[in-house]
Amino acid sequence: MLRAELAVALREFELRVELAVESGRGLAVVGPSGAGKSSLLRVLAGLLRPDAGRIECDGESWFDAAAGTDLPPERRRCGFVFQDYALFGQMSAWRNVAYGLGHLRRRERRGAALELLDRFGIAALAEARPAAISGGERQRLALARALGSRPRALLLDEPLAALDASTRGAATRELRRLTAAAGVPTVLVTHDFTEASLLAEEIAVLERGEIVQRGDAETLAARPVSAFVADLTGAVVLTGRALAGAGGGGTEVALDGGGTALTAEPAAPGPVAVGVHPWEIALEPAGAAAHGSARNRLAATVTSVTAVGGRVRVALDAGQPLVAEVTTASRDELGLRPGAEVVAVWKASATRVVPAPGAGLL
Amino acid sequence: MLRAELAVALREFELRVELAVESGRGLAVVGPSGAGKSSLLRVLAGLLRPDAGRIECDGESWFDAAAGTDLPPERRRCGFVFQDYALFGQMSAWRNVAYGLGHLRRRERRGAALELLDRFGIAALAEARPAAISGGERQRLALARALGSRPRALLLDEPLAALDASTRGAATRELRRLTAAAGVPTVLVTHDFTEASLLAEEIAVLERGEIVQRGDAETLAARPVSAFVADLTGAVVLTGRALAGAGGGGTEVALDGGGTALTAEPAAPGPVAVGVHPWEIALEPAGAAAHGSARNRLAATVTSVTAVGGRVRVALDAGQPLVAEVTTASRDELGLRPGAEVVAVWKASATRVVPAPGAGLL
Amino acid sequence: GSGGDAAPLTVSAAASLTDAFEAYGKALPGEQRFSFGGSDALAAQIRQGAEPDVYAAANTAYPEQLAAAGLVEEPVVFARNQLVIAAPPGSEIGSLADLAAPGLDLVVCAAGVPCGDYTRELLDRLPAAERQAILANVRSEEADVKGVVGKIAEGAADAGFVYSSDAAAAAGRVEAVALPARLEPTVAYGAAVVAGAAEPAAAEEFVAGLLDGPGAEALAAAGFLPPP
Amino acid sequence: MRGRGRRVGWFGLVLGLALALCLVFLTLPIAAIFLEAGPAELLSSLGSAQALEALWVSLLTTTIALAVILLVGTPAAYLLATRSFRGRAALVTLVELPLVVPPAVAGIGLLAAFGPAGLLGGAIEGAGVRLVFVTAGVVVALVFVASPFYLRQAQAAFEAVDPTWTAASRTLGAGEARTFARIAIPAAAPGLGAGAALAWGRALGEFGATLIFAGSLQGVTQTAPLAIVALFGTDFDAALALSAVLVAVAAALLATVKLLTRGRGPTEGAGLAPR
Amino acid sequence: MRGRGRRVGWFGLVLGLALALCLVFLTLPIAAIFLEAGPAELLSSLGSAQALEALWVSLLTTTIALAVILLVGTPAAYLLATRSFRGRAALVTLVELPLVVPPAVAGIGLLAAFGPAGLLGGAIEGAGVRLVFVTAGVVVALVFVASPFYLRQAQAAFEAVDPTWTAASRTLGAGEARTFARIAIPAAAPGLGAGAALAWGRALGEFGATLIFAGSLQGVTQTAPLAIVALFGTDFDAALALSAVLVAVAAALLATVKLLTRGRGPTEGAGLAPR
Ligand SMILES: Nc1ncnc2c1ncn2[C@@H]1O[C@H](COP(=O)(O)OP(=O)(O)OP(=O)(O)O)[C@@H](O)[C@H]1O
Ligand SMILES: Nc1ncnc2c1ncn2[C@@H]1O[C@H](COP(=O)(O)OP(=O)(O)OP(=O)(O)O)[C@@H](O)[C@H]1O
Ligand SMILES: [Mg+2]
Ligand SMILES: [Mg+2]
Repeated sequence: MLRAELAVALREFELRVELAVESGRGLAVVGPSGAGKSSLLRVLAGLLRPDAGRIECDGESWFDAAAGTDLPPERRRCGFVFQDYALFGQMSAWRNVAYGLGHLRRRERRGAALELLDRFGIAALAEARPAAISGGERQRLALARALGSRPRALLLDEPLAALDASTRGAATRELRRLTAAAGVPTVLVTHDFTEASLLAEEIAVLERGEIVQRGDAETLAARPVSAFVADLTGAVVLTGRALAGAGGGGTEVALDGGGTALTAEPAAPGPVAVGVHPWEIALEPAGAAAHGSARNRLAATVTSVTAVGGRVRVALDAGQPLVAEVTTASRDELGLRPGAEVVAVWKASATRVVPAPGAGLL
Repeated sequence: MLRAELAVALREFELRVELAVESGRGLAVVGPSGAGKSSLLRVLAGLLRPDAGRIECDGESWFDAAAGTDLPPERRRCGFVFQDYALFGQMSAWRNVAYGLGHLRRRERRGAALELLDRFGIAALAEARPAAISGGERQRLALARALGSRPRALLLDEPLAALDASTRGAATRELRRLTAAAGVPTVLVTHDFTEASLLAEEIAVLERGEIVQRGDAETLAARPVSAFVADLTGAVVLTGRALAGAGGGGTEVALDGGGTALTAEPAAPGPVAVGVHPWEIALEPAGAAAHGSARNRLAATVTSVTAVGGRVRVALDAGQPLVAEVTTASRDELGLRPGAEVVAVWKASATRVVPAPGAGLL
Repeated sequence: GSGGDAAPLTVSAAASLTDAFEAYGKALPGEQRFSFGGSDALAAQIRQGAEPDVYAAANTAYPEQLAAAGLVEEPVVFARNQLVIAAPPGSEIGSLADLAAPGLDLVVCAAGVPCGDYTRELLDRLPAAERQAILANVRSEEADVKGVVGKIAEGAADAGFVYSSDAAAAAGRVEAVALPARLEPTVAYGAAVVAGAAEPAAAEEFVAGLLDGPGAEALAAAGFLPPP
Repeated sequence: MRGRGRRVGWFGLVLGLALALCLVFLTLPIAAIFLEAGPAELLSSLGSAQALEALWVSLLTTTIALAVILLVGTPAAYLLATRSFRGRAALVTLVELPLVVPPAVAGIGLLAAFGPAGLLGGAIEGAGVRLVFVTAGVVVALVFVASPFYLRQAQAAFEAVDPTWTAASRTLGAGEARTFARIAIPAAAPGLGAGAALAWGRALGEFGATLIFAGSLQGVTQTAPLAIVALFGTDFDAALALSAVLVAVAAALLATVKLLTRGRGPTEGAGLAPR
Repeated sequence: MRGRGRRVGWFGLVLGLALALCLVFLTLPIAAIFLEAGPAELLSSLGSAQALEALWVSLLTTTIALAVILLVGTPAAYLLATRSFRGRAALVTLVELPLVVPPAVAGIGLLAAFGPAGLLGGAIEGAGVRLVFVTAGVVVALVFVASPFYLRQAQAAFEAVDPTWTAASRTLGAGEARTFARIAIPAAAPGLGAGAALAWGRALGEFGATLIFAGSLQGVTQTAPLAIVALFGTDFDAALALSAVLVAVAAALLATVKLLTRGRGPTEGAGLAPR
């Protein structure tokens, strides 16, 4: 059990986080660049000193501002996998692993290191320098080194970011297996929502040092609290202004590029954004009569049509760019081609109100 | 119309490419890191001299090894958007744009630059330095600068890579609109298959300097020629050895982690890989009797269950890691939880044979 | 002088002549530029292509060697000097014998530099034991006599051999102790007009003035003795 | 690791001690110059004609030398930084050799090359030019010892210019010369400035090569460092005062270099670049 | 841009010309030394006691100075590179000041600080230590002028060590001292080596400060550069021969530095690091 409640001033904002992760379980921290994700891991590992708060692991106090406790990193022994792995370039693979085996006697280290490498399927690389092995092998080596040091917690900073797109899928699945087997609390940082959902039970979204939402992937996708979270989960975000007085607890939003969107959720009048998932948007031929319960209808021009894996992603220009995901059958039926005129249709209940995105968003 | 047929020795292999892109259309070049994608764009722009071949644009010869023609970059005038945008840090936004307006008289440049910035929606940033504006705005500025110089072709090197995950969706849609409007041939490099499918009509997959496959997104997903292409399009790749003598033109593959897979395609005996898309894998309770036409059946343990957007991604351990995509209904029916035992089922006809991946793959 | 608006006269002169020549220069109508240093280094510069108008050394050997090589005109002897022991004010050193005390720090000119050669000439006249004792105390061999004066004036060394004119110039910072007359080497200064001098007339006038006129006066004022 | 205020520990003490030792040893001699030379003495000693003339000669020769170095060195460094050709590494090493050649050796070498009896002596004399023991000779000596400092720094500065910037400039229609003038030089400006300051500093302190190649003729070739050595025996206070001036100039110089190279990348430091 | 063989053009010509000029000017004096000093003369001149003794004094004093610099400078540089504290930038500037102080001025400063009449003269004498006119004084002068070269390079080398390496070392259970010895030093080794070579080169060429602070006595304080200056007046051929030796040493030194710093990053060059 890793428990922390901490505050630390970063360059531009304060990182304030409270978290608790049980042994054998994982917490994924996602968020935009510069949100403070790496800083959080560094604080937990003892590499960055918080200004206030407490950190404890399995009942042992690692940091307590009030009591003056502050264990150095070498006494916390977190297994830390850095974004670029931080393998020691001047040492061979087995020496990298042996470096973390300070708890063993000197002459036992080599054997133990080779055993670990074998367990991670890279025994053949024992004498290789890190620069000479592939990205995926490097990831395994970094994990072997981190796990070999008998860590009390695992901290993984974008462990997949340095991998090629082509190996990332397999590496993700493998990483999941290995961290689950370690049986210690795992905190893992990533940019990518899918990765987060595959690697951890709980996801915390960090923005400018604050956790703005936490829960499992499904909850985040269903109820994003911000435009950022909505976009992260794959929703299309449309900006506009909420109008006053749409009855029934719902809101009418005048969209920025023209048209309106209805949502079942309340919103204060003023700038606002709405999020809708591409698979919740259906397409109808231009000029078709409204039918069914879907109350949102937006005329749009098709800009591209891409079929992947039995489904078709249709990019639309409806004042604002929009993406719908339809079946190949609909595509053929509607004759979807770039330039075709269609109507995008979706339910008010599938439309989430989220705060308007900041100026930084394109 | 941009036409090229070129060969150039890179550090470790030769880049040999033949391509033709019509005005107003786009070609996306995808491939692993170091495949030579950037080098290809550099050759087209005149920044790297090919060893042999011809490049011509709209009938004008840019390079011809035989004839000794080799126009310098400043006379080819390709609108080049670099991966990190290469905005001149010491110049304000409008001066960056004005730098490319060498065809105008000196006193006309400022006005023209401001007009361009306005067209790209960043007129307010005219006096700002590139370091002071957001990633999305920088992308627009780079595009404005490239398009302002009246380019004869557009070359975009991972134009979205520098953007945050949260802004990338919107930026992709916007980029599509702007490049289509430019009306010149566009060659665009990316790591990401979805991005490629959204931004260009045709996709070329480059590996170690060779185009291994080209076509639209759908074709690539349906008939990947290599494990790399399969993984790129989102398929799960399983490695094994093709066995001799499975009748009927199909192949039986002994999978590396145990179990066999059947495919309707022929393959020579020896190491091989098969690709299958997650949505083509169904799950059944462990021990259920075989039924239906799906001939591949693999016992597996559920390692994680993630619901996103009405579908559920189930990570499995079947000797090799595997991912299935099922409906929420199946999940509830099968009681899918980490640790549950299931059988993964898919058709032989949904299983593509691809060459075994190289050692570099995890 | 041959016109105050002409190019300045350049004079390469032994370091010990610094004060005397600067005073002499002020008495002349024209402008002069001085290059003071060890006579040997200045001679070497002339051999390497330096073209001053006048060369003045702290011995007669160097001007004669240059003359023999055709690099300077016939030299003249224009002054004499006396080698003395220099010590910081209030020093207990009163004679040559005191220099042999173990642990004393002596500074002398390097061999090849005239003052260094005179010093060795002097020491050669001493009994071998005394000579050895004094040489054992030598801590540094300087490139010119001003280096010796500087080391003593800065308190870095306890004593050294310099010319009486240098001791006089640094009065207050060093004290001179005279040597027994029988041991004193003959210190004679030679000067010559450099062959191909840019300002031959002014150069000759300068050399002539050293023998008789403002130059001789300045030398006398600075503590030099008239030529033999 | 930075900014951790945990406990100091024995290792921290060892580090601190080593640094304190370095600091005291390296600053004390410099402080001593100012302590020994009171402000009043300093001013009066500087009134001496020899000190003033020496400062003037130093100012003149270092300025000319710097101008020569910038004019020839900048394009040479650009070439070294942007082209790769066979033998480039050997060439760079050759150009940097004077960095590690002792100054006295440099003086001997200059005499052997450009002296009347040297390799090119005949050619130079034939052209009616004199180099030894004249002010021009000081400039030659200064350029020789100082230019590698500039070349090295300028080459590094040009190499640090993002090559996509120059590539972008070319695709935007600018030729090589325009790219050099409008993109490369402004982007490398802080590094060029630092290199110029370092070269000037080295030229200002030059002593051995000048002494041997150009002599020490008052008002002509006697630069400030030569005057310090000459004054050492005759007027220690003046030597001290001149030293104090040179230290002050050197400190100002170093501060300039620090400012110029603070933001290392071409972007960060670009605020200081002329536009 | 690299490796383009298109047309040369006027701009390329200008660049090439500038580089050729630099090259000829900077290498000719060095070549001249070897051309003027024939091999026979070189050998016979080197047989002279003065030349041999001077080389021996140079070797001895530079070696001791380098040992002192490495021992104290390495931890000091590590501290400067890894901790940020108030006034750190000012401190770095102070430590680097001797880089730009003219050697003659350094000599005056050393006398003013450590000379018998200097600031600490009494204290040093009280401790029964002598610095002026003894070999130890040469070492002091060399350490003063050369240590900033090492400190600067070592600081840069330590700063270039990937901070995640040291962080990783800590999380793997190694304390600060072990991290310094096992991770930081091997990773920074090429840079430290280059710094040591540069410092040694500077020490080997040192002339002005030694002359003023330690004097020049054959076999005791007369280093090779001092011998060259002394020989200049009496035996030009011997000076030339000694110069040739020093140039050869300097060239070997520079080649070493080049080799050590070729792969700039800590990873690439790490093959040269002791394990
Ligand atoms: N030691 C530190 N002290 C104070 N501020 C810091 C420190 N290290 C980083 N920062 C600042 O904290 C902010 C967050 O940085 P951090 O590296 O934690 O972000 P991140 O979420 O990991 O971003 P990325 O996804 O780009 O890695 C940045 O603005 C950074 O400048
Ligand atoms: N000018 C050049 N001459 C020779 N080889 C080069 C040159 N530039 C790059 N290379 C080599 O060509 C190969 C391909 O590099 P390139 O940058 O084109 O790959 P890429 O596909 O763009 O990779 P990434 O996705 O990482 O950007 C690399 O091995 C690189 O070392
Ligand atoms: Mg981070
Ligand atoms: Mg690339």
